[in-house]
Amino acid sequence: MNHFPFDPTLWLLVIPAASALFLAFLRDWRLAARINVLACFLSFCLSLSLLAVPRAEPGRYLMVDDLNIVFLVLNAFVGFTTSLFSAGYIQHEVEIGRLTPRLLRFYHAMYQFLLFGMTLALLANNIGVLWASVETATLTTVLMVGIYRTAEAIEASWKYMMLSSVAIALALFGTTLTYVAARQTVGEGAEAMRWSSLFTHAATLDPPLLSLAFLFVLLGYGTKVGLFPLHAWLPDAHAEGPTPISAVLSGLLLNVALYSVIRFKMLLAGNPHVLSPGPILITMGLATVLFAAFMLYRRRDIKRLFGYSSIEHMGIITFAFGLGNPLANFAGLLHMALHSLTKSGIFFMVGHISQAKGSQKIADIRGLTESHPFLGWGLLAGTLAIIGMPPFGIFLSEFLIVSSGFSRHPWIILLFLLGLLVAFSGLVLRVSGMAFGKPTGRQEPIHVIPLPFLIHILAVVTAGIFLPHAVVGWFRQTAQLLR
Amino acid sequence: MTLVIALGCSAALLLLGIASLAMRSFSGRSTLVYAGTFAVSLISLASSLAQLLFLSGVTPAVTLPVGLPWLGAHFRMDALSSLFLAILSWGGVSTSLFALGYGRHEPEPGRILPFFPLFLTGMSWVILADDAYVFLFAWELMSVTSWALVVSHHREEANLQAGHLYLIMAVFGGFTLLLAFGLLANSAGSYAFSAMRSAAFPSWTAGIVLLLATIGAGSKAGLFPLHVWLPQAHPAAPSHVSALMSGVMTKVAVYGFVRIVFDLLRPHSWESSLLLLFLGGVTAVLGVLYALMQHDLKRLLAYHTVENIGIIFIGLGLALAFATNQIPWAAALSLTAALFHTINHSLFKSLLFLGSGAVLAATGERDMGKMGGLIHRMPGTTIAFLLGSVAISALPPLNGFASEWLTFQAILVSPNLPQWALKFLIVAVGALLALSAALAAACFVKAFGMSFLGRPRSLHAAEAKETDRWSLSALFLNALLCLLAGLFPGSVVNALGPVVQELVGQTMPQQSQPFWTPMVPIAQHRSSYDAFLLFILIVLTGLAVTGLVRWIGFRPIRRSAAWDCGYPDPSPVTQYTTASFAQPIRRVYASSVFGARETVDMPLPGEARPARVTVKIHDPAWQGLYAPIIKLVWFLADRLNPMQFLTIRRYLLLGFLLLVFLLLLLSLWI
Amino acid sequence: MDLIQSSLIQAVQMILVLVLAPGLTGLVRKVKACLLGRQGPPIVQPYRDLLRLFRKSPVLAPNASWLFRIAPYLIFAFTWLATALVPTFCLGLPFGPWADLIAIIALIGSARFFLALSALDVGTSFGGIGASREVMIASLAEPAMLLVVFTLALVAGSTELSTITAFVLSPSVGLRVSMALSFAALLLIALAENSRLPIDNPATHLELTMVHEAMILEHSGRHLALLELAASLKLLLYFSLIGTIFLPWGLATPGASFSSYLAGGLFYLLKLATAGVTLGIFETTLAKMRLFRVPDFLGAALMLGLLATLLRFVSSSL
Amino acid sequence: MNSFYFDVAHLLSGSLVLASLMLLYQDRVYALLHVFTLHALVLSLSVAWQAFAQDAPHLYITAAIALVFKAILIPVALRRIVAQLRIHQILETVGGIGPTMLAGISLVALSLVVTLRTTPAGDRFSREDLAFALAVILLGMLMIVTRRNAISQVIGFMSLENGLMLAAAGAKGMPLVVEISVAFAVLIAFIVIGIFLFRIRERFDTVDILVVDRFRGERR
Repeated sequence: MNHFPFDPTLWLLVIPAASALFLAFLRDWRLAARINVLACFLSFCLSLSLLAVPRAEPGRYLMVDDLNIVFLVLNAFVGFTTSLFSAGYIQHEVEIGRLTPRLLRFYHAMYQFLLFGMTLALLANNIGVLWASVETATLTTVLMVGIYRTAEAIEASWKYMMLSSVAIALALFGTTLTYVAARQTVGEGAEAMRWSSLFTHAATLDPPLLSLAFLFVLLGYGTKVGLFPLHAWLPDAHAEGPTPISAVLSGLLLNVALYSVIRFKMLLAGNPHVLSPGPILITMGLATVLFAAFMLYRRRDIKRLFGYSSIEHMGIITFAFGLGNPLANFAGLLHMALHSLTKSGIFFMVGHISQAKGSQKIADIRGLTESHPFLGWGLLAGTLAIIGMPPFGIFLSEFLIVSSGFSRHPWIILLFLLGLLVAFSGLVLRVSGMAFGKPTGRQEPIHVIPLPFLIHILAVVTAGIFLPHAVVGWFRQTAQLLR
Repeated sequence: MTLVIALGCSAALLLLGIASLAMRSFSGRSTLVYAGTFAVSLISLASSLAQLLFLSGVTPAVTLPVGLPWLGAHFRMDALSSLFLAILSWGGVSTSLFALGYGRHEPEPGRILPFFPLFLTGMSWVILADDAYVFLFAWELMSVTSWALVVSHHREEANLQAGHLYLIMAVFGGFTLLLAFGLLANSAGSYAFSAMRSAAFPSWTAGIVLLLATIGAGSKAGLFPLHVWLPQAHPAAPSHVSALMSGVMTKVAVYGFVRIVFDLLRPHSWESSLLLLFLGGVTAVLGVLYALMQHDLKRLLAYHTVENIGIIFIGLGLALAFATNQIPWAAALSLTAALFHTINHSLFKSLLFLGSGAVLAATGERDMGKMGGLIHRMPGTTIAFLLGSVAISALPPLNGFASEWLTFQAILVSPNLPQWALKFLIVAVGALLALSAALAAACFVKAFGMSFLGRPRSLHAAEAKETDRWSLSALFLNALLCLLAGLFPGSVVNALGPVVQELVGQTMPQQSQPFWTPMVPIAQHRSSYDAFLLFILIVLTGLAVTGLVRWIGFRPIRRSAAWDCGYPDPSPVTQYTTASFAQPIRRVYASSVFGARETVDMPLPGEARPARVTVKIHDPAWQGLYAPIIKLVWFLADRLNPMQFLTIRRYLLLGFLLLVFLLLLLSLWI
Repeated sequence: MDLIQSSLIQAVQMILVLVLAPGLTGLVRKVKACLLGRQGPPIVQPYRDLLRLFRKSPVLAPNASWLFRIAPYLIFAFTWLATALVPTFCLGLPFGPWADLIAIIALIGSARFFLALSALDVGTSFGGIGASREVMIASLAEPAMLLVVFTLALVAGSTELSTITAFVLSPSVGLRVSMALSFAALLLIALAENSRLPIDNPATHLELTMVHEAMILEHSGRHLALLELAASLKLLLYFSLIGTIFLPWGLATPGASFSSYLAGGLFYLLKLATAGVTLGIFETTLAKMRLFRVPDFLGAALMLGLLATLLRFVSSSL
Repeated sequence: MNSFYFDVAHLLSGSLVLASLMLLYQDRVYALLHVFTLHALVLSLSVAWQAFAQDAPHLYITAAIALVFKAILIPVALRRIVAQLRIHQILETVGGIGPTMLAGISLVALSLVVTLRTTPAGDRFSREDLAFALAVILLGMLMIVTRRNAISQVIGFMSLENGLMLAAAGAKGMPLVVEISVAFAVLIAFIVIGIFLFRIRERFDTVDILVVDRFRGERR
């Protein structure tokens, strides 16, 4: 393992961990918010440097390869923008007294710790480490969701905790099985848990055991992805936690969980004798899309509404990877990136809206484009983006998924489109009700930080109109990797 | 070159739209935006006409490094594109000219100005696109921007509902087109249209693609039963936007259909034409019947769009039938008729919608039951609207008749078709077409008579003011074009030559100049029509008779109370209203088609309350198709909703069951 | 020479129809009167009426617009032009190629359009009644008429009247069932279009029954004269249409001798006379039907037309 | 690795499955706690045996954790909770003991089928272990989903997790086992404290039912 002036991967972990430790003891929450932003910015720069620095060999516990690098950058980026948003958000929360400085100390520390967990999960070169870090991140969010201490919040985080701890167990069993499957060919010890070596020996792993392992992994991590019927924690966690956390949940944690599933799928793809994960993924994805689509109609809470929309999109991505043709894989990866950008952007808007209206009940929100033009049009733009309207990038990914899949699985694609249409209708129904009409409720303007949202939406628009060749190249070879 | 100019124009419109966002505070931005749109559309009109008339030999194509990665954005401007771009640009010119005056009445211009140019941009990209991604991208862009315009008057709940329905239908159509392109691209191996053109498709693919294209384009154009959104959405928008949507956007949908079916697909099986002919005929008749039942002027016009789309699709169906039977000259005739009607409809429908906008601005009324007598208050608007009504009623010597006449001629060559099904169906369709033409005349007697003639039915109508000169000039420009296209159909047919040539490989016989010689679609002895000389003769006769009367002995006109069989009625309320005018036709047709029911509430002698007639009309498409779907969706939503409220144990149970199920699968699989 | 001759013929035809039209109306009235045992007005009575009306000064309602005033001229022009395009006593009219049968029907349609509008202009309830009923009837009559045209066009392979007539004259054509059917349809349509019994009674002013009369109720003086003249021209048009399509015998062919033209003219007068008498007899024998039985009446015409068109295929396939 | 080692391991893990079935059979709180103590004891024994057999000393730590934490601390804590919250002695089950037992047995069968047929090539040692571990896990889940009572659900979860430990210990040479066992100890502590903090009476469902009535996030 040859040496470089400095190893960004390590620092990527050190910075959030250290700042988490530091913030845990910092009393002044204003300063804490600033430091939080600063730390996120630093890790963002580091993640960018990953692209520049020539890539190291996979280490014993950490590695950087084609698949995770973009998620690392995305992770750091969204983490950064969200920290910007959260700085403004918590200020308002403190002013109205929903959060106390003591809680904020906890909040900021946990925020960094969460980022640490997710970064570790992405960097991990060891399925054990992956498991541990994903669970860490999950439990952190469990604590964050309950931060408001309201009955709803506690109930939501309790539900989250119970479901995810069972999922943790399943994921661990899957991990163990994978180890056992690999042990004979790869050899005992950490070697048999290392992605790099697992992939090189993928073809020789014990097929039936690997299939069994995949089932458990799918259920374990699938719970965190929010696949139907394991989704139950997701909407409440989104609805009851602080909005920055909802943004991070939808934007990053779901991606991280999905990333782990994809890793294991790649492992299966490398082995000709295992059961093919495609049909299972297609079925679960389809079920998820259809279910979430219909759940959108009866929603009364704006954040829960978009929580369900996240579920729907996770379904879409799973579906795409299930289809498994190169175009669909490409589209799936693209969709992951764009969804996390768009959805977190939407949550920025939603956070401000619920603060401006003093409520996150859809019924209390009306005529935003008139009372708060930026928020209203922003919400509208985000919604149009998330339902795959041009000029936003998600249009591209859905275009590719559908058009590439139709000739091979016509009926499945028809069902899929049905789900998309129903979801579309439900979302537009609710959002146009909020954005238009005669304004009701509070109408005095509030202090908004437009920058994070604008960056996100701009990035999404660019993706729809013009994908840089570097990105395309990366996505394509990763799609090849996925097969 | 022309393509570059056209793209430049679309880009300029794009910038204009974005710029209007920047100038939130600037007071004159409305004028600026519309003037800019006017100028840019004029340029793109010039370029497209130049391409169509003079440069039809060469088809410029451009590939930009944007759009679908590894493919790029392909743009191409063949005769078909340039024709529709010309239609679009003319729409842009006239509507923006109209809006220069009309825009002042807009309460919230900020909700319209950014989207108006963008809407035009989207449509022009649809027309210029040469690969599937750009096409669909522009298609959806068109939908979104027009949706934003539909909900621009967002305080009315009805507009929001109309917009919601519209957006869903638009996306539905977009999805079907997406599937169609998916199939095409799968067979052709690329999303580029050039590859699809050269590819050969298996017959089942062709059939499905054609079906999908019909649904997709039809839902945008307003084919029955996919039309339901149209009469709600078009009137909801500001009138110049309604004009664009009805006059131009539906044509863009027609373009999409023609592009996919006649250019990319080129099907070989005649069965598909059955569907088109049937849908076209039904749409034409039902559209006009719906229109006859309306009281709202703009909604009436919108339903009339449905009718005309039906007529256009009849022409397309004929063209398909002939083309698939290798009778290219007849196919050329039908296609020419369809395209000619497309042009005509875009002209007079824009004219009529703009006219309704002028009336709306002057009276604040859309309900014809509150208009009347406007001929005295708004003479200019009246003349233009009258010309438009004559044109859309397919009466000589205006343009509507010319294209319908050509369609009839195409129908009359159906005996050359080998298939019996087609022979019979086409005759039936011809009857439907004739019926719709007659009903259209009735409908516009109603529309014009109720709103412009008679005595004012409301104070607003009585105090209406003539519109500003911008709007009037837009109206008269369209009216003039209607007249010219009607008087010299031969020239239009010649201009359509290259388009038809590249689509069905043959053109109608070259119409001989000079312009006063009759239009001969097939052969002199078979049929011919000369609008110009008829027009001249009518004028001359009129003058001659006037002269004759003076010679016999001229007496000045006297004014006195109306005779009315000796019962001159004091109040304008006793005039015929829209409902009463439509009553005979309603009793004849609608009672069966729409299940129209009249209930008369006649007070006993001595009672003070007024007598009233209430008419209930059911929309078969809505009742039969949409209402059940909506009910089903909400039913499922309600059934699934409890999933939000389960206990943790139940959620875990679900996961557990899934696990056991998967394990069972595995144990079976091993 | 040829041009001069043909244009001369055209001029003669136009004058002829104009001159004959009121006479035809007078004839019908006379026949009906005689059959009812009255003496009835002389056949020339319509001419006198027209002349008087032309001399009278029109009285307009206060709110009558310019449309109301120019409509009569337009209507007359459309009708006269349409009539001038139908061969009466000879074929090969120079105006022939200007408008085929479809266009002629459309010209009549234009006339009707403006008539209905002018009826609505003053804003009286009778005008409304007339206009709404007229368009309802037309909405049934026009398709039926077009179906008849389809049949003819499919039989003769043309919508050009002169071609159709030439075809019917040609020995090749035998008795065609579809022709018979469309003949029957055309008769029904003619009755409806000219607002004769049993559809409408030209002689009545009973509010509930009148259609055409209700529309021209507000017109007076020269306007009324023009409308009356247009009405009788329309009647003439339908008669000569029937004559030239279904009984084309005696029609002079272009470039024929003067005598044959004369013969053609005489034949034409004969046809008109018979038609007029038949119509008179017909009208005296039956009563007016309720307005909402008109659809059945015209529906029959429509069915006949459709049947004729379909049968045409069968017969051709046999 | 001679067969004696294997037989003992086999015996121990088999008895763990038996213990799980016994857990399913219980309908009294304290009896349940006793049986769970047994369960944990068996686990720690078998982990220790594995440590001895594979001579992997770190596994002794895991065994110790199992012994101290699960067999002693947790049961004590739970007893106190039961006492403090005055939870009923009778456990309510969904759909009776009998059907549950049947389901449990069929689950054991399923897990045997899956695992034994999955690993024809794998060495007997881990194969048997996996089969039993899977059985224990499934039984644990079954217990969670068929018991309304908070305590029994926690115990179900812990038995599930014992199964994981069994598998991990059985997977020869698997790293991080200790860390994982620690992590789980923490997690369970969380849950137990959670139960204690939120004063959850009687059954988990009560939380939810309260919540359905007042605050299940979104009102119906």
